[in-house]
Formats: sequence, structure tokens, C-alpha cells
Amino acid sequence: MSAILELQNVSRAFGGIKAVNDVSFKLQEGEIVALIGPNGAGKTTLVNAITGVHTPTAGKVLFEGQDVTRQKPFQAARRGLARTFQIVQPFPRMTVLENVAASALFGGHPESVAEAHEHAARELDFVGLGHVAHSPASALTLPNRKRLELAKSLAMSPKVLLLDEVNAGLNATEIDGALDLIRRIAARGVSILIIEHLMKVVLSLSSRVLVLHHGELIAEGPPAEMVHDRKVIEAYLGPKFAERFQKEMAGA
Amino acid sequence: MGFAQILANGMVLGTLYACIAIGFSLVWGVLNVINMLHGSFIVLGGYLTYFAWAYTGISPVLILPFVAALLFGLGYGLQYLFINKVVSAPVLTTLTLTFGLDMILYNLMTVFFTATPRRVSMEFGRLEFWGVAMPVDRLIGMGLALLLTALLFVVLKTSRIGRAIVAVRMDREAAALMGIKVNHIYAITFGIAALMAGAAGSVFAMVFPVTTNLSGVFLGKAFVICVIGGLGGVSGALVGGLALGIIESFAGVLIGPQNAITVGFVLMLVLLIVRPQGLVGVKGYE
Amino acid sequence: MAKKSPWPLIVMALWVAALALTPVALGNYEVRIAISIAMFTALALSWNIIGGFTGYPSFATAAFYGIGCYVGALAQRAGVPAALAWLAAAAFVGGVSFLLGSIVLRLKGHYFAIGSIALVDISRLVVSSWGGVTGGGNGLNVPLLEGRPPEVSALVLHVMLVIVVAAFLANLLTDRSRLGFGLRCIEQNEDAADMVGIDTTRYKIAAFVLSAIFPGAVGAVYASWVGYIDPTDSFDILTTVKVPVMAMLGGAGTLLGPVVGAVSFVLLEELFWANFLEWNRAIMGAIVVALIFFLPGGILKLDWRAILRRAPRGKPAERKTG
Amino acid sequence: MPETILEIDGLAAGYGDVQVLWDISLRVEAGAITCIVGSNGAGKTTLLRTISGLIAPRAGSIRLDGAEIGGADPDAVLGAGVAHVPEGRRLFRGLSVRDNLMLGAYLRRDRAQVARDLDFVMETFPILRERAGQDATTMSGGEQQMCAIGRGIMSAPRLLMIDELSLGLAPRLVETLGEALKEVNRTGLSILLVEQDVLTALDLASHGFVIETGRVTMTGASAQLAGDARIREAYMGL
Amino acid sequence: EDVLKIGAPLALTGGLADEGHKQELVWKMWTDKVNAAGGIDVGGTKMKVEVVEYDYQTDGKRAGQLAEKLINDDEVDVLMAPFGSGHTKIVAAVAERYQVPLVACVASSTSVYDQGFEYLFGTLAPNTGMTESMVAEFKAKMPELGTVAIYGRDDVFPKSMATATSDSAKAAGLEVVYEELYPVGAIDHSAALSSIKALAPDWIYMTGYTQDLILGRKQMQDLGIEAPIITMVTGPAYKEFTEGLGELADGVTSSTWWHHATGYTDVAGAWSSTDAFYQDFLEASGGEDPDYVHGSCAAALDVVADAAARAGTTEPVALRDALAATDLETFYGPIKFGANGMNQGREMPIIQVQGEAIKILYPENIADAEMTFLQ
Ligand SMILES: Nc1ncnc2c1ncn2[C@@H]1O[C@H](COP(=O)(O)OP(=O)(O)OP(=O)(O)O)[C@@H](O)[C@H]1O
Ligand SMILES: Nc1ncnc2c1ncn2[C@@H]1O[C@H](COP(=O)(O)OP(=O)(O)OP(=O)(O)O)[C@@H](O)[C@H]1O
Ligand SMILES: [Mg+2]
Ligand SMILES: [Mg+2]
Repeated sequence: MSAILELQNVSRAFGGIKAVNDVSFKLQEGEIVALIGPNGAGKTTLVNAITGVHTPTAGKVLFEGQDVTRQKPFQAARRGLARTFQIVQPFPRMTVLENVAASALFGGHPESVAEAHEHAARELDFVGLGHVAHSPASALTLPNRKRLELAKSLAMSPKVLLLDEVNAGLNATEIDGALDLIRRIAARGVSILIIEHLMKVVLSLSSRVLVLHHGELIAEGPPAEMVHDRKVIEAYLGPKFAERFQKEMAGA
Repeated sequence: MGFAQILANGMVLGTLYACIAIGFSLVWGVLNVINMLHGSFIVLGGYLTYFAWAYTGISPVLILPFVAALLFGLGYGLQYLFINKVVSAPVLTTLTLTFGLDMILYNLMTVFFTATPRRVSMEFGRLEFWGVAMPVDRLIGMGLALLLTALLFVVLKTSRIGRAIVAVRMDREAAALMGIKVNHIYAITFGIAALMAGAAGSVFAMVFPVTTNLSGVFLGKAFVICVIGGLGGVSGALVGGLALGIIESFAGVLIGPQNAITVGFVLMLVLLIVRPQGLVGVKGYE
Repeated sequence: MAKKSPWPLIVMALWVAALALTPVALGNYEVRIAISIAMFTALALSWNIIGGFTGYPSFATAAFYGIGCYVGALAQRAGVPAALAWLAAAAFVGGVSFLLGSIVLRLKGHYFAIGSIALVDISRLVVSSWGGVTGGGNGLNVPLLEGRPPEVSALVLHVMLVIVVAAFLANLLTDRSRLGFGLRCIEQNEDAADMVGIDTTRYKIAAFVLSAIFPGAVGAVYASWVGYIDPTDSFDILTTVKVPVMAMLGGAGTLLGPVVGAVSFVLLEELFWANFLEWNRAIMGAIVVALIFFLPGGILKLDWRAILRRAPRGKPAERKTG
Repeated sequence: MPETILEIDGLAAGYGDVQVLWDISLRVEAGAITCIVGSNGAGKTTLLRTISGLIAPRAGSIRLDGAEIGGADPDAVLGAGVAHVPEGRRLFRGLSVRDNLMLGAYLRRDRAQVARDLDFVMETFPILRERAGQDATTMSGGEQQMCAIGRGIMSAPRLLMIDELSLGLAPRLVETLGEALKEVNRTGLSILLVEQDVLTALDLASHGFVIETGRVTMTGASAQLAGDARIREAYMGL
Repeated sequence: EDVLKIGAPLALTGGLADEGHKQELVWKMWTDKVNAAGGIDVGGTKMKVEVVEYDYQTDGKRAGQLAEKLINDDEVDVLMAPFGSGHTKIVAAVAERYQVPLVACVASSTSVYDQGFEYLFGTLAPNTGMTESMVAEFKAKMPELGTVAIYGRDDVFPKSMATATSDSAKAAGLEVVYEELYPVGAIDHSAALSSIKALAPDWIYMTGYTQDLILGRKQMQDLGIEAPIITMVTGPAYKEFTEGLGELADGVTSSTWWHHATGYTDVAGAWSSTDAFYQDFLEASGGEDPDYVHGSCAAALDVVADAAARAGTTEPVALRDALAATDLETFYGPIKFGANGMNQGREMPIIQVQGEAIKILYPENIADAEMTFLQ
């Protein structure tokens, strides 16, 4: 199985601060990888660097083997390299359906406006927003906005999906629903890089966890190991939660 | 001709320009409103000063504070009654609103003042030093302009109002949660802007003839200055004003008055592109 | 996406036909009013593409219009037949707007507004400083159109109407094509638009150019009609602000909004100017103010589509529907 | 029985034509940490916004130590002693951490005491002293959350309301913040907490309310709530 | 209908409002005067005269629109042009198209008249005439006059004056050491004047709108710029200029097309002598002196009346031909239109502010003072 997305020594600095520093990893086709790390570690910046929002100051981004380091966001989207926003960004005064149709039309493969709407409708049903298809995006509740974000990125029929804290602000039960959705997305053969502070998500979804700290990868491995990793506990989990999660893993 | 003389001309003109632009910059920066009324405020200040002087004979320097106070009231009122209602609307809406208000004010002024040029004619003569000739009235104007600017600077930097203004600019709702009366602060800000415009008008009337037709010109200058200097209230306007004054002064001599103004505009456009925050403006005001 | 009703088309067709008939039905003065209605309708429709659909508060209309005036005038003085001169003007302005657009469209919000206003002033200053070619402050005499007054006005009116129709079609196609869809996305959230794969730069420039060529043509036609143009009248800041106001008055971002807006505005202006000499400017101002407060979405606000498309004011969620 | 600091009765509120809160009644115990839990869109934020005067209530009363504050302007509410740390921090861009904190004390005249409080905040959150000069909004999420809480404390409230304490924060930071809050609470400051992570919430608070679609559906001591089957099922995914 | 209808678009509001009101005033004076005398005799019938006027708000588009309204709705027999060469051009285009005679009383730039328009006539004489006589006169009064600096507003009238002066000066062997225009938006003249100061010319010639001239003169003073001759066209012709400047105005020269001190007697038209007009005007204006705008416009109406009388009809084409054949002595001076429709061969006064008063230096026959020099 081959790497669909590969980062080679990617760095991104803002003036003084190196938000991302010499990060390298491979995302294999069809796998779900989690990216965790303290606030300000550089996770969002990394996503921005991959999708061309902020071009890396050093290093290479390879998508399906080809160099896309200097691409523009819209190009990334068209290639099938979709992402969601940590701060959800819908088109507020369009209906939910139009929002998704936009992605289908421009990010997906060129189709007519009409087709785009049909495609959008399908994706909405898939994420379970069919019932609110015609209400303005601004009227959605937070979890539904997150689902909308997912639908939008799915409508671009992506190969890789970068999820930046799509579950933040959901409570444990709501998360269960979200997990199921993400699994179904993965089942469609989409490779996923998921950023999350909710360990429940990380632990139950990912086959592999990357830990970012001060812009650098400090650890990498299966979830079960990570919750015991001293560095990770020190930098990220903290003793109390580490204990809680270790229990959960043991329980599961 | 003397380099010093050109520079001097430019600097004097520049300070007056700064005085013209400050209020505009403040409203733009804080309320995020492009105030099309600004030019007319200045003209109004000029006319009021002229008539007060013409009928009472009191020195315009003494009249200035009253004119300023009057315009503060006007500005506060307009903001509180009209602009506040749409202050968070997109630029097109607010700009159009202030334009409509300006049409009214302008019409009132043409009816009551006519377009006849008015000038407070007090001959102060001039000073000469190192071959540089400086009209005294301009020096006075410059002095007043600087004084006002400094005053405003201190107020904004040190006073609670100053801090409140900054907070409101950044995030209305969060500011409200700090116990700041947002609408009041907006109105105050607009009032201060009008006040500065009125004062600028007074100063202007001591040096130049004012006519209603100038309001458009003043507005244009304010645009240019704000963009060149940047929206940071006082410092931006000061730098922008001086820059423009000096540039126009040199351009006028080197490539002829014909193109002097064009140079200013072109510079502005260039800055808009390469440095939207202006020469000294703080990033994030955009 | 709103459903495509045929009504805008029908209404528009009837309206244009009505205007086209004024020369046979009414006197020259009314025809002249019809002409200025047509002129401003064309301008407002053009503005609608950049200002309405794309949500970029452009005040560059007068720049395009003015450049159009001069290109048309100069071409005609150089012996180019009127019709060709008009097309040339449109084409030239299109090119200019492409260049200018790729510069000023990097700006957003207030900065774009200022930038676009600056375009008007700069073009005016350039035209007046460039006396050798443009006659500077002296202005330019343009060869008068041949024919008796009624014929000339009728001709001008019909040409203006052709431009109106063209501009309207441009709006229609934009509205119903992926271009329009993309522009509306940009209007609502440019970053997100970028994210869903819209080449925002290209789309914005396209919109800017579309909103420029028709004013260019209008200017050229106007020039050969009045027979004399000068910088101050051609690059008039009042024109540049009036046009967006008209579009908003009718309903920016809608198809018929600019049309309705232009008509009502011009007629109102006629009315007040005829009856309140001294105060007409103040009255227009009052109307503008009232418009902002009482018709924020424009006259066509009641059109339910406008509810989804109009510029955001106050809490968006207060307009929850569905 | 312990005295209450905040009393809400029959409160209704909403946005435009959407009513969000229906007949909310609850008591917040003085000197304690109380938490509000509830699924998304339940109306928790709306409740806090109504208390702090950002939204006018449509019915009902809000009393602080018996004095009516319902419908008062935000500055009046804050003056009365209720501070609100909004969802998503809302720090002031372009202002230093210190200035942000000082804005919390905007309404206060007692300079000396303000200075002492500033010191206290920086003791509680040492990172803030470290970054005092930095533009607050360039700090990481967690640091911003501390700054926001500090800003709340700076207005010397008697009741501190915090919306979404742990939203988007690394677990370790949540822990630290929790400790810090307990710290602050020991100084006698009552705290009203809105929190999605029910475990964390109930662990911090002594008392809790559950809000569902704009109505209070459950209330009780944390331990008791934590044990409740419905809560475990609805909010802990257990 | 036995009324001679005269249409007049006026700038009663906006930038040129003051000028518009001047025209309005004389329109009224003239109609009252003529109608009081029973009107004019056109082909045997006594016709009253009526001026139909509208405000065009100093907006060129509107001026044209109004001209059309006057022709179509009010069916005027003849049009009077508004103030200024620019707006005259716009109205002229309309008049030409409708073939309605248009008399311009405040447009002096030849560029207005050289479009081959058949129906356009102007009572002001070409600027060139003005500048040549001025250069000649000054050279005569000041033989050592060698250098001149020319500074003008980039606007139809001032620009053409500047160019004309520069040509006449060169032709007369003067050296033009500075020749620049300032754009319409200019509010300060330090730069230009500082350059001029460095050149120390014998003669400073500035032309522009009154407010610019007031400021220009003052800034010369402020910057210590002195020259034997300072000419500001057409500043001294306006009372706003002398009022705005006070003693600073003293010594400033200008040329003008007419001055009320010009004593033409027993002439045709509504007023039998310049003085008669002057007296009436003082009354009508409440004691203010008339300037050339008043004079020229009143005379323009005399021309119309005269033409109508000779044509014996108000039919436009006949009226036009009659106008073309005009050869009239008015209180304002002789009026005779050249091929391009412009008033020919008048000797235009050169005036100078001396103390409070406006004195005439030229032509000799009406001169009432000796030229004084500023240095
Ligand atoms: N546009 C920017 N300009 C300057 N600094 C930035 C910018 N964006 C991010 N940073 C800095 O880069 C660092 C990493 O930020 P980033 O948002 O990637 O962190 P994160 O891992 O996503 O944190 P969180 O988990 O809270 O979202 C932070 O210190 C932040 O201040
Ligand atoms: N500005 C607004 N305009 C209209 N409706 C709103 C607005 N803000 C929130 N709502 C609606 O009010 C309801 C309650 O929202 P609120 O934010 O109070 O819920 P919450 O309990 O805070 O949820 P969360 O856990 O996401 O913060 C939701 O249905 C939401 O859609
Ligand atoms: Mg992040
Ligand atoms: Mg909330």
C-alpha cells in the first residue's frame, strides 16, 4: 500500500516563531491517522501548509507522489485534498444545500450546476443533514455545522480528508454519532488525517497517532502506546487524564 | 529654488493635512465606517469660524474651541441617531448612508453660506530664517494643528475612553462584556472626529479661503492621507499628512503643479497594494 | 440555489420595449429622460455584477464611464465611425479594467472601496494632465451625430437600450452560471470560497471586467450625443456613488433590482429637481438615508430570493427561514 | 441552607423569531462552583448571554443577591458583580495580554486593588506574566483561555460565568485550568461553569444543572448527577 | 402669441451659483425694463419679452437636458447660454441640433466657437484680443519689461487665457520664464509660487477662479514674492476679489471685457448709456457694482431684441440670420459678430485696483488713471 500524502521536512515560520518545524510523515491510502499536540503546537498550521493556505517555508508536500508544495488552496481542493476548518466557515446566507453544491461544483469534478445540486443532496443525506437542506446555513446548531463542513469536503469527492477539530464542542454522546460518520467516510476509501483534543475520538478511530509539540513531531505510534508514552503525558495529556484514558483503553 | 523652502512649505501644508485627516482616520479605524461627511464637517468648521470672526471680530484662535465643541455635538448626534443603527453593516451601506447625510449637509451649507469663498483675513506677515520665508498665519495654523494632534494622541493613549475605543474597535460584544457602553463610545468617537474636523476647518479658514466646493477636495485628501499613513488614528494621520504635504510640495516644483496631486493618488494606490496597513498603521485594522 | 423563474425575463422585455417606444409616443424631453433612465439602468446593471453578486463595494463606475467617454470621443475625432468608436471604447475599457482589476481586487472591504474611488480620481487627473491628447481641462469637442434632433435622440436611446439588454443578459448569464454561483460564494466568505476550489482571483477579475465594459460603451455613446466632454463631468464622483445607490434602492444582487432602482431614482430626481430647485440635493440625500433604514434590501426585498441574498445586516440568524 | 447568589425564575429568551430559552428557573449557590451541562444548541450560551445583559429576556426575572438585574445593560450587570467569559475567548486583537486584563477592570476606580488583582491573576496563571507584553491573540488556545478567565477575574466579580471552559484545549491544560479555577474559587468567588466534557464539569463543580432544548430538566449535587443513568447515557456516552 | 420667449439654463446652485445669480439678476432687470417700455416691435406687433430659466445646478449633463426642455416644452425662440465656456459648449451642441439661436454672454474661449456651429453667437471677444492689447500696453508703460511668469487653472477659460498670454508675450519678445497650470483640485500654491519667486520675473500673470486668485495673491505676499506687475485675470473684475483681499488687492491688474466706468453714451438697446445701466443696476442690486458678466449678459439680450426687430419675426432661421448681421452700439460697447459668431474688434479695458477703486488704464479714450507699479 502506497503513501497518498507525504510530508518531507516541512517547516512553516511566522516571523520569529517556527510554528511547524521539519515535520515528515506519510499518510497511507485508506488509513486514519490522528494528529495531537498541545495548543499552539502547530497542528492547524500544518494543515494550512498542506492545503496551500500558508506555503511551507521549507520542505516538500507530496500528494499521490507529485510535488504540490506551492499549490493554491483551490488547487488542493480540486486535486482531492480536502480539509475542514477548526473555526467552521459556511456560506452563511446560502441554504445548506447550496453550501454543499458549491463544493461539488468547484471542488469536485466539473459538472453542471444542476448535477452539483443532486450530488450535494446525496452527500447531505449521507451525513444526515437531509432534513435541513433548505434552511440557511447560519441557522444550524454547532454539531450540524460540523456535519455541514464534512458534507462540503465530501462533495469534492476527496481522496484525502484533513479534519481539524471537527468534534470540538460536542459532548460524549454527540461524539459517538460523529465517530460513526467518520468511520463511514473512511469506508468510502478516503484517507483521513484527524486533529482532535478529544482523546475519545483519537483513541477509538486512529490506527496511528502523531504527536506534535512546539512544531516538531515528538512521538508516533498506535494509540495504546501513546497514552503510556512519558513524553506525550508530559507535553500533552497530563497525569490525571493519562490515567483516565489508560483505563478506558484497558476497558475497551 | 531652495530645498529648505520647499521642505518647509511641504511640512506646513503637511501638518494641516494631518489635521484634516485625523478625524476621518479615527472613524474609519474604530467604527469601520468611511465617513463621507468628513469634508463637509471641515468646511462647516471653516464657515462657522469665518462668520463668527466677521461678526464679532474675536480672534479665530479663540473661536476655534467653540466651533470644535459645536461639531462634537453634531457628530455625536448624527452617530447616535443614524450611523449607530447600521454601524456593523458592510461598507457599502455605511458609506452610502454617510453620503446621503452629506448631501443634506452640503445642500444646507450652499443655501445658507452660498459658494462664495470666505477667508479670515488677518495679515500677520511672515518670518524669514535662513532664506526660508514662512507666513506667520501658517505657522500659527501649524502650531494649532500640532497642538490638537498631540492632545488627541494623549487622550487616546492614556484615558479610559481611549482604551475603551480600542476595545470596541476590536470586538463590540466582548467590549460590552467589559462594561463598556458601546454605542456611547461609538458616538464619542464620531464626535471627536467631527470635533477635529471642525477645528481643522477653523485652522484652515485662517490660512485658505474656504468654499463649500472644497468639501470634496478635503475628503479626497483624507482618503489619500489615511491610506498613506495608515489607520492608527493620530500617528498614521500625522505621518500620512506630512508625507503627502512634502511629496506634493516637491512634485509641484520638480514636475509641475499640474501633476503634483496625481502623484499623491498614485502613491496611495501603490501603498494600498504593497502595504495596506500604511506607513505606520497597525496591522489588523484592515 | 433559488429556482429559476421566467419573470425577470418577461418583465425586462416589456420594460425595454416600453422605453424603446417613447420616441413615437412622447416628446423629445421625455425621450431625453428615457435616455438617462437607460444610461443609468445599464450602469447599475453593470455595477450589480461586481457590487451585487460579488459583494465588492466598487465605486469605479465613473472611471470606466469616463474613460469610455474619452476613448469614444478620441476615436471619432480620429475619423472612426461612431458605431465602431463605441465598440472600441467598450473593448478598451474592458482591457483597462482587466489590468486595474488585477491590482485593486487584491484589496478587500473598505480598502477596495477606497481603491476603486481612487481609480476615478486618478483617471480624471491623468486625463486632465495629458492635455496634448485629451485637451486637458479644455475638454473635447465630439463630432455631432448626423440627423434632426428627434432622430438623433431616438438613435441614442435605442443604442443605450441595446447596451442595457447586453448588460442585463450579462447579469442573467452570470446569475445562472457557475460564475455567478462562484461570485456569490466569494460574496459570502472569500476564504471558504477559495477552500471549495473557486479560483477567486480569476472570478473576481471576470466580474470586474464585466462590470466595466458596458459603462465604457455608455460613456462613448454619451460623448457623441452631447458633443462635448470634459474631465470633471466625465469622471464625476456623484455618478460613481449614485449608481450603487440605485442598485441598492432596487435590490443589489438581484436581476431586476438595478433596473427598478435606476428607474425610480432617475424619476425621483426629475421630480424633486423640477419642484424643489434649492433643496433637491438635500431631498435626494434624505431619500438615500431613508433607503438605508427602511429598504435595506431594496424595493425588491419582498422577493423571497432577496432574503437569502441581500447584504448581511444585523444578526444573520434573525432571518432564519425554512 | 447555603445562601444563593443568583436566582433565576421563569426566564425566557431568544433571537428574533426564535425562542431559545423556555421558563428557566435555577439557583446558584454563593461561594460554590456550579455547572450547567446540556447538548449542543440547548441554550447554555444563550442563558449566559441573557444573564450578562447581551440579550434582553422576554419573560422572567434574574436576581443577584435579591436585586433584579434582568434586562439591565451589560455594564450594569458587570457593575453589579457578574462577569462573563464568553465562548471562544474573544480577546482583543492588537492589545497586549496586560491591556486585555486591564480592560477587565474598565469599570473599576480602585487603582490599588486593581493592581493587586492583576498580581493575583498573574500568580494564578504564571504564563500570563511571562507573556504580559505579547499580542494576546497570537497565544495558543489554552493560553488565550487563561487570559480570558483572568480578564473576567479582573472585574472583581462576585459571580464568574465561564462558557465552554475546555473547548479545544489540550487535556493537560484542562487539568491545569481546573486546578486554577478551584484556586480562585477558594477566594470566595462563585463560579458558574458551562462545560461540554461532563466528567470534567461534574468533577469541578459541587452542583449541576442540565439544560435540554431551553429547559432545565435536571438539577442536583454533582456526585448524584454523575451517578444518574440518564446523564451517563445522554452525555457521557457510557 | 406675441411674446418673445428667451430660454436660459442657469447655475443657481452648486459651484457656479454666484455667477448664475448674476445672470438671473440682469435677465430680470432687462425684461422689466423692456416690458415697461411696452416691449419690442417685431414686424409691426409689439411683443413682450419673457425669460424662461431653470437651475442646472452647475451640472453639465443637466444644462444640456434643460436646453432641450426649453426648446421642446417651453418652445423658446432663442437661448441664452449659461456661465462659462464648458457648459456653453454643451448647450451649444443642443441648440445647433435644433437650429435654435444661442447667444453666449460669458464664454470667451475660441474653442467654443471654432466648431463651425451656425447658431452660436457670443458677446465676449476672443481672449487673444485681450492678451495682445495687454502685453502691448504694459510694454509701453514699462519699456524694460522682459520676463513674465504665467500660472493658470487647468480649466477652459483660464487655460486659454494662459496660453493666449504666453503666445502674445512671446510674440512681443518677452521671455516666458514660467508657464504652468494647476489642476482643479489644488488648494495650495506654495510650490508654484516658490518656483516663481526664484525666477524673479518682471510680470506675474495668474489666471483662475476668484478663490484661487485671492489665495494666490496672499501667498505671494506671504512668501515675499514681488514683481512690478501682478495681473490676476479676472480677479479685480469681481467684488469678491477686492473684498477678500483688502489692501492686498491694491495694484493688481486685469483685463476685462467691460467695466461700468466705460462711458458709452446715446446707444441702442434697453439702456441709452453705460451710466443709465449703472444707475439701474445700483438700484436693482442694492448698491453693488456690476461686473462684466452683468454687462455682457444685459447687452446680449439687447442684441436678441435688436435681431428680432430687424428680422420682423421670431422664426429661428430668420432670427439667426438677423443675429449674424448684427452691428450694434450698446451701453456695453460695439457688438458685431465675426464668421465664427464671436464679437469682433472691441477694445477691452485693462483695469487696476488702486486703493478702494477699480481704475481703467486702457483704452485711452476711457482711461481714468495712470498705471501704478508694485515695485
Ligand atoms: N497567521 C499567523 N501569524 C502568526 N502566528 C501564527 C499564525 N498562525 C498561527 N500562528 C502561531 O503558530 C503557532 C501554532 O498555531 P496553531 O494554530 O497551528 O496551533 P494548533 O496546534 O492548531 O493549536 P490549537 O490546538 O489550539 O488549535 C501558535 O503559536 C500561533 O500563535
Ligand atoms: N445569534 C443567533 N441567532 C439566532 N439563533 C441563534 C443565535 N445563536 C444561537 N442561536 C440558536 O439558539 C439555540 C441555542 O444556542 P446556544 O449557543 O445557546 O446553545 P449552547 O447550549 O450554547 O450550544 P453549544 O454547546 O453549541 O454552545 C441554537 O438552536 C442556536 O441555533
Ligand atoms: Mg488548531
Ligand atoms: Mg454555547
